[in-house]
Amino acid sequence: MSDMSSAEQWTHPEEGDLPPATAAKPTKDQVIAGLRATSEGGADLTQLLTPEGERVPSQIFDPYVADIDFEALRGLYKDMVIVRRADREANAMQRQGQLGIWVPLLGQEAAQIGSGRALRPNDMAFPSYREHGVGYARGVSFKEMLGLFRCTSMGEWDYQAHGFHPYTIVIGNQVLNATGYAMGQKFDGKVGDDDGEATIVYFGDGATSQGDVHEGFVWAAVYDAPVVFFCQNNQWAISEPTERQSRLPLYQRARGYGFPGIRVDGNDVLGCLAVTRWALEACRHGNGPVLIEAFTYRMDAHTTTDDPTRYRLSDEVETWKLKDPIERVRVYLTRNGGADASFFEQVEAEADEFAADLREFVFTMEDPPPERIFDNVYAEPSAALDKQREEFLAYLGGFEGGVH
Amino acid sequence: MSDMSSAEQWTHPEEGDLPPATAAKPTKDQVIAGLRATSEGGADLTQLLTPEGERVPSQIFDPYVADIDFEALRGLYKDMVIVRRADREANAMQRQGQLGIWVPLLGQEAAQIGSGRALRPNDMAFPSYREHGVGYARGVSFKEMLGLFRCTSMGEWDYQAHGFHPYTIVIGNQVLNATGYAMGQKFDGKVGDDDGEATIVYFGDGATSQGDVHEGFVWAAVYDAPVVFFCQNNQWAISEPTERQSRLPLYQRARGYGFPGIRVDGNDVLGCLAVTRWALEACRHGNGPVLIEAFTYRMDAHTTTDDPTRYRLSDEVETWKLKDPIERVRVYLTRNGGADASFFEQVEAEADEFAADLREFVFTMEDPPPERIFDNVYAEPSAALDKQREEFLAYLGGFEGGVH
Amino acid sequence: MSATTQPNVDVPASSTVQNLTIGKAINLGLRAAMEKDSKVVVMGEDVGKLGGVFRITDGLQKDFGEQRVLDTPLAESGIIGTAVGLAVRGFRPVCEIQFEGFIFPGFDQINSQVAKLHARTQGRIKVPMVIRVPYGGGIGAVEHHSESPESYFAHLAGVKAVTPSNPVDAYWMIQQAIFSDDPILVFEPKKLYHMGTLKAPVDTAAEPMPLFASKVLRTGTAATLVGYGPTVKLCLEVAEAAAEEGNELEVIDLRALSPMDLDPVFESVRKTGRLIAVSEAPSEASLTSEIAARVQQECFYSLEAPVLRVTAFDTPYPPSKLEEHYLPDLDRVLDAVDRSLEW
Amino acid sequence: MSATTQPNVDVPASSTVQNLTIGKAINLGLRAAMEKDSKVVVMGEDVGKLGGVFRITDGLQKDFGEQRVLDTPLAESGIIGTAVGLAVRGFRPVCEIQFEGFIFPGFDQINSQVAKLHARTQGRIKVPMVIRVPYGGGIGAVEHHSESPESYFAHLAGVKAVTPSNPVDAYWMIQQAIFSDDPILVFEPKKLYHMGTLKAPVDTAAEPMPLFASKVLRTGTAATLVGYGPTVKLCLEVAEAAAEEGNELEVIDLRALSPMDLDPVFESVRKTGRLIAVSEAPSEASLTSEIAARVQQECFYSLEAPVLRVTAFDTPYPPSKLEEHYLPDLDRVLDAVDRSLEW
Ligand SMILES: Cc1ncc(C[n+]2csc(CCOP(=O)(O)OP(=O)(O)O)c2C)c(N)n1
Ligand SMILES: Cc1ncc(C[n+]2csc(CCOP(=O)(O)OP(=O)(O)O)c2C)c(N)n1
Ligand SMILES: [Mg+2]
Ligand SMILES: [Mg+2]
Repeated sequence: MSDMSSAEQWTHPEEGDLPPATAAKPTKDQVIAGLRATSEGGADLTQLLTPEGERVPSQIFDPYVADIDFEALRGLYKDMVIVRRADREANAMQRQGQLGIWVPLLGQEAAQIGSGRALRPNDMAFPSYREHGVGYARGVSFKEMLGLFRCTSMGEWDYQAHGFHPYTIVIGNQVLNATGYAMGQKFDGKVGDDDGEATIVYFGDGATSQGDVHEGFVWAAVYDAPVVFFCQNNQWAISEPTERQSRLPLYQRARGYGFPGIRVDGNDVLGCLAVTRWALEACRHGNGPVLIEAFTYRMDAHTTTDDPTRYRLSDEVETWKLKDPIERVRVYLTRNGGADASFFEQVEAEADEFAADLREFVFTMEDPPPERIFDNVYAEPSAALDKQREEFLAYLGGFEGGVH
Repeated sequence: MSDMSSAEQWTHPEEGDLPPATAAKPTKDQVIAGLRATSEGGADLTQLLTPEGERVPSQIFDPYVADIDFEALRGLYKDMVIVRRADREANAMQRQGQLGIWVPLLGQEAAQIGSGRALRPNDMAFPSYREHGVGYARGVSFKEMLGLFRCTSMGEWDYQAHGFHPYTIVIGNQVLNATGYAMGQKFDGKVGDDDGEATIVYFGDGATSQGDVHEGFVWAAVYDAPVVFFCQNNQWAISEPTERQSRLPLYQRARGYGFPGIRVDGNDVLGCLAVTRWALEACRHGNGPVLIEAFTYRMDAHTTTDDPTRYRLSDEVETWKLKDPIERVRVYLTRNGGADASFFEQVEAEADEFAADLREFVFTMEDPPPERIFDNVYAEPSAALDKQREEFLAYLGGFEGGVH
Repeated sequence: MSATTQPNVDVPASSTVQNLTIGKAINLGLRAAMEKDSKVVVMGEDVGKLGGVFRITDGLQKDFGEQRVLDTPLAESGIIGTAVGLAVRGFRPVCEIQFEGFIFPGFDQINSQVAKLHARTQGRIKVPMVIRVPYGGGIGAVEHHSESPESYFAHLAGVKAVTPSNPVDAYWMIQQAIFSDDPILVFEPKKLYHMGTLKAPVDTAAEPMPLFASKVLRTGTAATLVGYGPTVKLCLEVAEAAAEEGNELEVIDLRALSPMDLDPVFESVRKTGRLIAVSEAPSEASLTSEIAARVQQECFYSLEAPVLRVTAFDTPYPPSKLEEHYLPDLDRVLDAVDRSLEW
Repeated sequence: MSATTQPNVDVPASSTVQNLTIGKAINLGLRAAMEKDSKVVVMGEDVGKLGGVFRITDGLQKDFGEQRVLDTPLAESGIIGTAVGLAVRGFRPVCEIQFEGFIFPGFDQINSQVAKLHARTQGRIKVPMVIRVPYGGGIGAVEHHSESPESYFAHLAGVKAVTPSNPVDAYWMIQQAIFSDDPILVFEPKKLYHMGTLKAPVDTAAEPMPLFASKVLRTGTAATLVGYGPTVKLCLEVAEAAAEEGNELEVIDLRALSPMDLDPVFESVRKTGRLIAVSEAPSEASLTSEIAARVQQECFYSLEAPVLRVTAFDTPYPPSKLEEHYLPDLDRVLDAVDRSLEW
């Protein structure tokens, strides 16, 4: 535990063991050790598949992926390729003016597919706004997810059937909502054994600063809520690096609340799957919550309106390219005879098809009718709003055959 | 560190060292170990003076109270007696209808005097609403502090001259305000050596759940703000015991942020003085922030409108009486020849006088004039409000000689 | 049992009629809702053993257990935000905000999730939650304990808001709000919670009136007074006093704050030609502004004087020794009535 | 240099006159304030290297350093709450809220501390801070990025609020707000930030007009239009269109949202007898309600038609493909003008 000795001393002072208050201030480097200073994620990183495609054995986590044979791994590979392809297609379509904005997931495929595939049908996932990969893993059609970015809807998929909550844009809000949902799973008696239900909630490194995320941690700890806090630390909150949010590695935030916190290589789909399964299991059995920090990287801009050249060096991006989440699986499969060239070709073809289908769909998406503005504001009638709607429709009607 | 082994394992999983996710859920007792289950404050408690008046030597903290000779200790004793007496007087005056409400500090005298006396003139203290003892230590007249509770004002003392910010009632708000102030001390170049300035902010156990407190921790850590977070854990947030807010002892919350957290016996004035000085020193030198949990007890009701018999047993109060913050100093002084009976009598007399003076003052306090409603809403004129004020005065004028 | 044999007296428990304060009526309303539907959960600070600082949830935890009545950690965003999650899960959470001044840490969750989830998902997600907010002044309290923030929530599309002024409404509104599939804020006039003089017989077997309807409490022709929550009592007293001077005022209890039911107000103004709106909230960009704006439009040719407003001033709530000057009172409303009549 | 030689062309840097967009004008205003007073600090999410998502703080961190331009952790309550502390310490913090929809986590600090510290301490504590809020729609954005929450802050006593509609105001308002000893929200119409057609010469040596004053932009007699921020441009276009039909409209830019300076509006309405208030915010309990309420009172006998309002609807902001229908536009305002004229 030497890498965290100073923080540990601080937080548990014992005679003789406490730094004098006048001790030299820890250097910035010390302070942020384990953050970006160690782009490898540090000694704390749980990893089952290295960037070079080597399988790292783990006494604890191997059992959680014992069922992942070549076929299953090919499935995860395909998921990631398709999701990346769809992401790039959406990004391109935004450039062509077909989407209002796009929030790329490039680089975060393993974190999203690994964790998303760890979920069971009855589990519930609460995304932020970048979890298209998780949505895909939950069976939500990419087409349905594009409405938000096309600005024709705000995400109207069947959240219950898919166990995938609508996107939440206000940073941190969903962490409390997810915690409440998990409390409900517990109150419903769905927690306590292997068949238990659990909730997972996604948020970014930047989000960890928000009060709502803290309150989610407090509530979950106090109510033993079966919720996995899945923090995708992609190193950036728009232009701000992680050290603007924390002195310590983010997974260690859990320490102050008394539940487990763990850092996993977010570019390792096997690691993400194993660790998330492990955490979900804890939740199902009533030992939740758990914090997972998936150490990953946002390879593209924050959104299509962002210009990352203003705040980060391409060097950094290049370094992270070497840790690509898809490439390592390809290498592993190839080297170990888990897949041949025809498989990879086939996946590419499927991905192309997926993207083409998406593109065609987007190009023909219709705008919603104007009166939708008034639809479903309330579940039950509001006389005042009904009147506004009527007036609006009458006004619109006035243009009929006119210039409008 | 055996008492925290499970939490430690959780927050720093290493191979072979991690509990299987299916491990039996920790019992409630385990979870709250170190909270109320250990009314002694647990092994983590820093204490220089036991409830029995025994001086406990401390290699680290003794230097911080090396100057506290008998005279100084008598001073602290007197502070506590006067503050308690004033508190009881105010409580009584509320019962007599002279105050709208009173927020008793009974039992928290050592935490407040010990920490308050640790401050230097240039330091700034941000109280919540119960820190009358700190205000007293900062030289604010009790009379000035009573305006808030008489409902004639909201606290208009010269906060800058006294280094004592106005009370804050919305739980947690002041933690961010204090952090910002401390950032300002640093930006002003007043931090970095022994002459540095520092800020201290007071809040309760319940407050630790608020998002603002978390955000204060995040900001202070990120900006190395010279702020001491002084949490008076008086075991109750109105009717809710500390386990409604946390699984772990509150001082351990600091662990997740990477700054020191320490638990001190909040009923030990010497311990509070030493630990606060230690923490302030860290801040002055630029090594802030620090979290102090003063483990104490709210001996009276939450406020005069509260009825604690509805939610806690008198047993508990009785146990805590044995840990009285004033009594242990009296015993220590007496046993070690630091004070004789005449000293104690004299302090009593002074306290009586203090209280009588306060009482007389309160009974003659005048209500503010009605137009004060409009005073100082803004620093610069608002034409709209000036008009309301004029109309109001004209309206009031209409009653002159009338029934109003 | 007839009203004549037991006027204003506690009626036997077996009866469906009970003589209740507003506070007790809400308590019984909550209890009735919890009995009816096990998905109703009450949550907030100190709502358990203590029964809330106003005792409105008194006895509920004892009878329904800690899983139905939750003493939550101390954070309002947490209360609202987890309630949203419970609602998504199928519960009907009833959140208590201890005092209106402490609703603001939860404002973001109310604005961004509570008010918008239904529209965002086009009805796939319902948020059938209630936020109970003790509000209003006149209780000699310290800062943040006497405000009237209802206008913020009227401006916020996606939530609804109601406020009772009497025990019958108190008993029914809370239940109607709980069983509505929309998120509803119930603003509870805290000054009136335990006011014995407002005790009234509540028939728990009766048919409640619609939740989003205002109500004419007294008819008159000289001018119309509209109030809500804590100012309804005041309006009635003003009408009483005006009647002694020969002016019969019409008094309307708004009841619903958002959406407001202003048709009865329009109708009344068409008859009286004069309207005074009374509220404890500051006036700027408030509910009373909205009332004035809509009445001047709907009743343009009927108004014989402009709509007048008697409200708190546009200042922070003052130290409560001054609140009698800050809040609308009999004299100030009468003064406005006079000004209206003399316009 | 005369206006005729360089009409609408970038003027040399040495000159005191520069041709600026609103966004650039705010950027230069911030720079001027920071140069003038070292206690001015800019803080917010991404305001440093990135220069803010709208580039309004572009270049400031480079020139003034990380201690004057703070990339803060991601939490709005933290931004506002620490700014309060900095203000108490003697700084003049200028907080940027990235988009108006994200001001709500900071609402509690604004309500409970920013707005109240001065009154609470009877002036012992000044809170000379500025909160910059890009607001308004029409940019095809996703949820929470197009709203108009200004009415909440008009209802909140203790803070002031202003909004520029043109580069000259943009340049001066930000500076006046920074050097005011009151906390002021500056609502910045984001749609107009970089609109080239709004570029205008800004004379940095000129005397600015008072901060809390509205301004008549066009005189007319048929009816009065009042708008603010993003709707001022619209109002001027409407007046143009109406003029073609022979109706000369008076157009007033509110500029100050709280307190409003309505005297010029009253004066105008006494002349025209008709008023249409135009805002992108929902109408219920809003600024336009307040305008209507006060005008009907002050100009009761002058009004020939009720005050009409053209606003967003009382619904959450819709998916932005629908925003053209949601927001006031030329046709809707013209329609209201017609209705007013025909009343
Ligand atoms: C409350 C709030 N404040 C600001 C924003 C604007 N914003 C959108 S994303 C973002 C950065 C989030 O960073 P992080 O949490 O690391 O997630 P990432 O985008 O990297 O996945 C910001 C500031 C927001 N959506 N909500
Ligand atoms: C935001 C907010 N919510 C609720 C309250 C009401 N309230 C006042 S004191 C209190 C309990 C505070 O407990 P703690 O933080 O432990 O401080 P203590 O009163 O014990 O000193 C509550 C809930 C408040 N003042 N502010
Ligand atoms: Mg990020
Ligand atoms: Mg406490």
